[in-house]
Amino acid sequence: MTSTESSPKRELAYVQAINEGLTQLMRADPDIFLAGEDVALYGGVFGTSRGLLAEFGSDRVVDTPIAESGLLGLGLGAAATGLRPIIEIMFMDFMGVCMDEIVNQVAKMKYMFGGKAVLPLTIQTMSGGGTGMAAQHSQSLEAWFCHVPGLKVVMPSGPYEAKGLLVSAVRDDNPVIVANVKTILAHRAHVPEELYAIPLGKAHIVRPGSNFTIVATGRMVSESLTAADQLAAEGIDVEIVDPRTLQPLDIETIVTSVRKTHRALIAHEAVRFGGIGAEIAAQVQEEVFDYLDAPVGRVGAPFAPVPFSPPLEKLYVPNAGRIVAEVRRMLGR
Amino acid sequence: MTSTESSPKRELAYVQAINEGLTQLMRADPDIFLAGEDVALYGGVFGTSRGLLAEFGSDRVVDTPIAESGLLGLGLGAAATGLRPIIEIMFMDFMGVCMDEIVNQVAKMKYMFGGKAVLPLTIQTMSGGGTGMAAQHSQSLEAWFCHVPGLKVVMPSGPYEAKGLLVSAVRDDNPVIVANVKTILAHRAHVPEELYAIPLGKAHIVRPGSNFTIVATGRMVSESLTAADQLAAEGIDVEIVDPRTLQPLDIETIVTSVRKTHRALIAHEAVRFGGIGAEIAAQVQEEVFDYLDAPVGRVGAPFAPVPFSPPLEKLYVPNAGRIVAEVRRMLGR
Amino acid sequence: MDTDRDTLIDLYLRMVRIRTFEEQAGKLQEAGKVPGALHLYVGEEAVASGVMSHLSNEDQITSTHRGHGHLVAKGGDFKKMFAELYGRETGYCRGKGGSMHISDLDLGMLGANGIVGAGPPIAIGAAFSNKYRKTRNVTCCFFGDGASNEGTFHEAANMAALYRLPVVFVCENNGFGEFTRQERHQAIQDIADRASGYGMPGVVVDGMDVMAVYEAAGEAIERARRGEGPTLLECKTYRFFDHVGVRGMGVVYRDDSEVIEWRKRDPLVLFEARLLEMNTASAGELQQLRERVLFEVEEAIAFAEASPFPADSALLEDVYTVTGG
Amino acid sequence: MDTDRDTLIDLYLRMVRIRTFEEQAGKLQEAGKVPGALHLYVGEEAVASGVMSHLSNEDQITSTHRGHGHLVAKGGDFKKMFAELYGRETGYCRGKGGSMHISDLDLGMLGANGIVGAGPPIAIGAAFSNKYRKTRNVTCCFFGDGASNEGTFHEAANMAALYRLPVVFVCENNGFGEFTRQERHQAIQDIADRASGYGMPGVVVDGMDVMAVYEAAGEAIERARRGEGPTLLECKTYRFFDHVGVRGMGVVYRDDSEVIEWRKRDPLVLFEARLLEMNTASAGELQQLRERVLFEVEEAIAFAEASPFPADSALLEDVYTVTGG
Ligand SMILES: Cc1ncc(C[n+]2csc(CCOP(=O)(O)OP(=O)(O)O)c2C)c(N)n1
Ligand SMILES: Cc1ncc(C[n+]2csc(CCOP(=O)(O)OP(=O)(O)O)c2C)c(N)n1
Ligand SMILES: [Mg+2]
Ligand SMILES: [Mg+2]
Repeated sequence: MTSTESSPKRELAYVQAINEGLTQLMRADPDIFLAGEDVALYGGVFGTSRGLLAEFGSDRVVDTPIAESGLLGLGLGAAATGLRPIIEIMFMDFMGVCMDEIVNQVAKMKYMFGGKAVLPLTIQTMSGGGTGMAAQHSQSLEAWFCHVPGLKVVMPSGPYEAKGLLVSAVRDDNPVIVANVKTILAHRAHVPEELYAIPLGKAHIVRPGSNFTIVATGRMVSESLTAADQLAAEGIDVEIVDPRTLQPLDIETIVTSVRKTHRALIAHEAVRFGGIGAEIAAQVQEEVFDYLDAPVGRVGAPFAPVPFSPPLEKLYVPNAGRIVAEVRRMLGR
Repeated sequence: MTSTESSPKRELAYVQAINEGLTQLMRADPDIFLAGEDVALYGGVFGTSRGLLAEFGSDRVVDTPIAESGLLGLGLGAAATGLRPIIEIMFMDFMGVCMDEIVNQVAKMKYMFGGKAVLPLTIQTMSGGGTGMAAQHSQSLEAWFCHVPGLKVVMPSGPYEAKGLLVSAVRDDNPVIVANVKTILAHRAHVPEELYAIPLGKAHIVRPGSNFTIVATGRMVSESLTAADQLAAEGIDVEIVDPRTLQPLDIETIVTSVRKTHRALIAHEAVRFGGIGAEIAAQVQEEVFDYLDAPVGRVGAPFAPVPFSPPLEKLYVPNAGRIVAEVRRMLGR
Repeated sequence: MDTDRDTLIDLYLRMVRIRTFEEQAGKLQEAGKVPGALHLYVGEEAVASGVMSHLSNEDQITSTHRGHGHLVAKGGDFKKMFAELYGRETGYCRGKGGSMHISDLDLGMLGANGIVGAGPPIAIGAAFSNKYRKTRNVTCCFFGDGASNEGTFHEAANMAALYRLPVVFVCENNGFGEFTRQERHQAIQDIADRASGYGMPGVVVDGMDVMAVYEAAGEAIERARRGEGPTLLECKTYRFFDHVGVRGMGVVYRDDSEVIEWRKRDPLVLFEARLLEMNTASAGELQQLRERVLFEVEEAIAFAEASPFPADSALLEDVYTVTGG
Repeated sequence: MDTDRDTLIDLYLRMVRIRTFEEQAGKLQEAGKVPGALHLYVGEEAVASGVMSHLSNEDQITSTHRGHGHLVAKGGDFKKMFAELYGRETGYCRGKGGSMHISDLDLGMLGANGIVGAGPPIAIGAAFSNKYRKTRNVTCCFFGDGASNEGTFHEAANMAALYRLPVVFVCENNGFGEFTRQERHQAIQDIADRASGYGMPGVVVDGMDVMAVYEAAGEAIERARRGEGPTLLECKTYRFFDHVGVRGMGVVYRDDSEVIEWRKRDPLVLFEARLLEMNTASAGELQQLRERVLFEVEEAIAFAEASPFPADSALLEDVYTVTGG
């Protein structure tokens, strides 16, 4: 394991943070390999695995045919026999073509075998809209996987989270889905050089505040920060909680915040109906009903596939403006 | 269309109700065909299509290879070119192997094509645990599909609903998933002989009551009736709402009930975390927050795959006893 | 060669229409006018053209992410196509689909598709429909060498052969799935070799030679029309541009020299030479034809640029059909 | 025939163990003692036995819904197996898996599986692992004729050939996918014909003849061990019982006469005759061996019946591994 001194101010883009995480993980553990479509020679269509083939060779950085069920099986079979695979599914939208492997095989093998299987498998992918890629390349489907016992799900909201959560995901002895967000790949932030881990199942207070809680996932974290700045001018002091891990969900941190602020809004990119926001809202009202001054609100995508046309897509994808509007509505302003 | 006189007391089992619905629908419309694994010669592994091959022939009742993606595509391509297919996916657990077809193709084709596709496609399947079939033959995965714009989802709670909702599903010009429940296939109830339709998107008050609302889906409807009888003895007058259609959800009927009773519990067989109960709970508190005397409760399966061992499976699958206990807990008893 | 002049000119015209459409689309994207991802068909024109000239509007096709060429060859309207690439209300999909979902159900074009391997299952459904209604219509399913490794192809091919469906599986083997060379995604050279495993004939044809494609496709389509079942027709071709966008040279996954070699077999250049050699048309006539097409394309672009974006209300429209039930 | 006596007896013993296990399991289910669905392997014993006698505990197999036979042949412990069918804590999966998920990772048995076609992708993963670690271990992937139509088989076969993975695809062609006869689910007769489409050898063998399976499997497994890649080995066999449960005759989807014909080629009867003919063992010795196995099975059933069900707390255990992270 390499552990270079970290310059405190060093900034990396989200995509570089993933790349560095992958590189350092693979240096540290020869049982880790990366497989996926165009991850090797091309370095990944988003550039996340650039340079890995040169450093680790084609045994450990594996281009695969376009065959996602085979690919997931490759990961599962390898994990069940002692390796620590990282499997890349290029776009989260493609999870449908290997859904059985993820949900009926990967997620359940351990339980069905009475606990005997240990499956240190990471599935990394890219979620989200806003790139003009239309209905089949823009989805945020994390709610599906959060509903499946046996899986863990993380959604990094920035470069720091992208590396730290990846490290924890890969080192975890369970199947973990890492739902990265493609529209923030160029976002830059401080990322320590060393191989650090962000614990799974722990939410993070991104911005402390006193009278309104926003629970935001993925890109909605930065949108919420923008919204919070705007709302601050109106005397609304927003606390932002980034769950980071959606399964297992750190409901404790969320309700602790709501106990203080008495109001909560959940913001995610996924379709609002049946999104993870529904579960969080349901749990919040179950846990701290008496503290709530208003119903728990939710911001998510409307009930439609993601449209291609730029003005429609802009309307579709939740953003700071929609969050601000919803907070105001909840406060009766 | 045949329209025989209906004897008011005629009872059918759930499985017969499906069978009669299929038969009458196919008699009425030559564009309807049924395709699936062992639906023809064998009459369906649950017996739902018995007799259809003899009456309609192998052009319209089609046994297929074990190839669910191909099967769904068969339905989609046929629907897009003017037929009205009924596609059977034997167990709902197998939806994973054709998830892309359902979610990225069937659900989105219309929208992606700017509205031009008309897709009168029905996907019928069997959900639910309690049969000793373990983790891959016992799931209730309806929440996944409710999260996908473009799909409709129904879940019949008894024989009457099984036939009436099937008829509406097949006649609807949209893709509809009919999630039947295998453990109630032998339940008997009055089923009219004629070809009647239960409108999609309309909830049904199964039992009127004054001081507690239970929203129950599928098998949980009969379990809730049992629970209500028990609770009546304790002075709790339960109103039971069966949404029948989960997407689109008739939230109006639900919140109207809650406005009267001030308390609500949602009961479903699916895993509680991320189940449709989360969405219903979130919407109920959004809509009638001020009417609620207590947080909206939920009964669902625990966060584990479905276990095989009979005593564990019994613990796993929600039932009347768990509903009663939860109602009591919510009332502080 | 006993193909009549009209057919030959028609084949040439289809290819020119595709080439011109694609080159202009590429330029528009480079100019930042067209958003999203464009997968251009330049170099592969002979395949779509040779197949499509056998099809009527009652015959269907399924397409891929690289779908413009298929729609153009099937008779697609340039105006609606460009308007779609621009995301305008007047586009084929009201701007909601874009390049990857462009479609024209009236022409039997069942949609470009963003999911690799999504076409074959849909194609057998359309073919099932044709058979069910006892028509003589045929469905042609276009898919790539990369897609031939998806399970969906396998399932659909098996079912097509089993039911003797009127479908032709047209494999556009351009040597790459994205940036991965065929020899690095499958251990076979001829994808047509997979046909026998389903019980259907497999045919390999030079996909740069539009006449060769025309003839082989004609046979396969006739076979399907006669009710004799599916064929797997593999067309060896090459993508001149990058997987996405227009850059074709100086890329990491292939040598420029390879591109140069293949460009020598540009299907348009080859066929033009042949037409001249056979005196089917003069150089001037062909030139005129190309100019007419370019003019049409320019008109269509102007139409697209003058078209409005969909209204905000369109966002929630078209999710469901409101008839029936 | 130059196979030594120990091997012959071992093959016979494996088959007897499977047959006895399955017959007793069937009886227990009929008696209402074992819940859920049992897919019994009776009639197909030669396949699992012939393949498994080449494998060590470091070699893996993937299995199917019809998995008891595979686990027995791989050396499965009767006690843990019956306890699993009974849903007891002492079972292979603590009673949580049951028949359809029975497994023994220590023996390299990666699980029966309730999803048709789930095995091949998992098998290539195990094979990848073997290659990655530079072992000489091999993974054998069992799957049915019905499963050969699932896309997962196609994807895994292609990847196995591409990477030259040490895997053998053992197709147990018992003529039916559930209640659908092979000729009604695919338009080919020999599933081995699919092999060439992936670039691997395909071999057809009489799956009722354990020696034939033994020899063909031996070659394929050796080939894999040498790093020469996968083989598709199709074993023609027959399921004597119903798809689920024990009833084999008087069913709607096949004639009794067909069952009777196939039963004449019962792999146990055939092989017993051969052993006697070759003087490998006397009738008495074989009889003794069968009795010993029956005794073991009865002991195991008693063990299972005396075993406790899992405690309620087991419900939420084993969903996640708590180490690591
Ligand atoms: C299921 C799925 N996996 C991966 C992708 C990403 N992808 C888009 S095009 C493509 C390559 C397709 O190759 P091929 O089928 O040969 O078609 P070509 O691009 O060469 O025309 C890939 C991998 C996708 N869109 N869908
Ligand atoms: C994905 C999926 N589809 C359907 C089924 C239902 N099913 C269970 S066994 C079976 C037949 C399998 O046939 P085959 O592969 O030939 O194996 P066999 O039963 O003959 O041993 C089917 C259709 C399933 N379990 N999984
Ligand atoms: Mg290609
Ligand atoms: Mg079989």
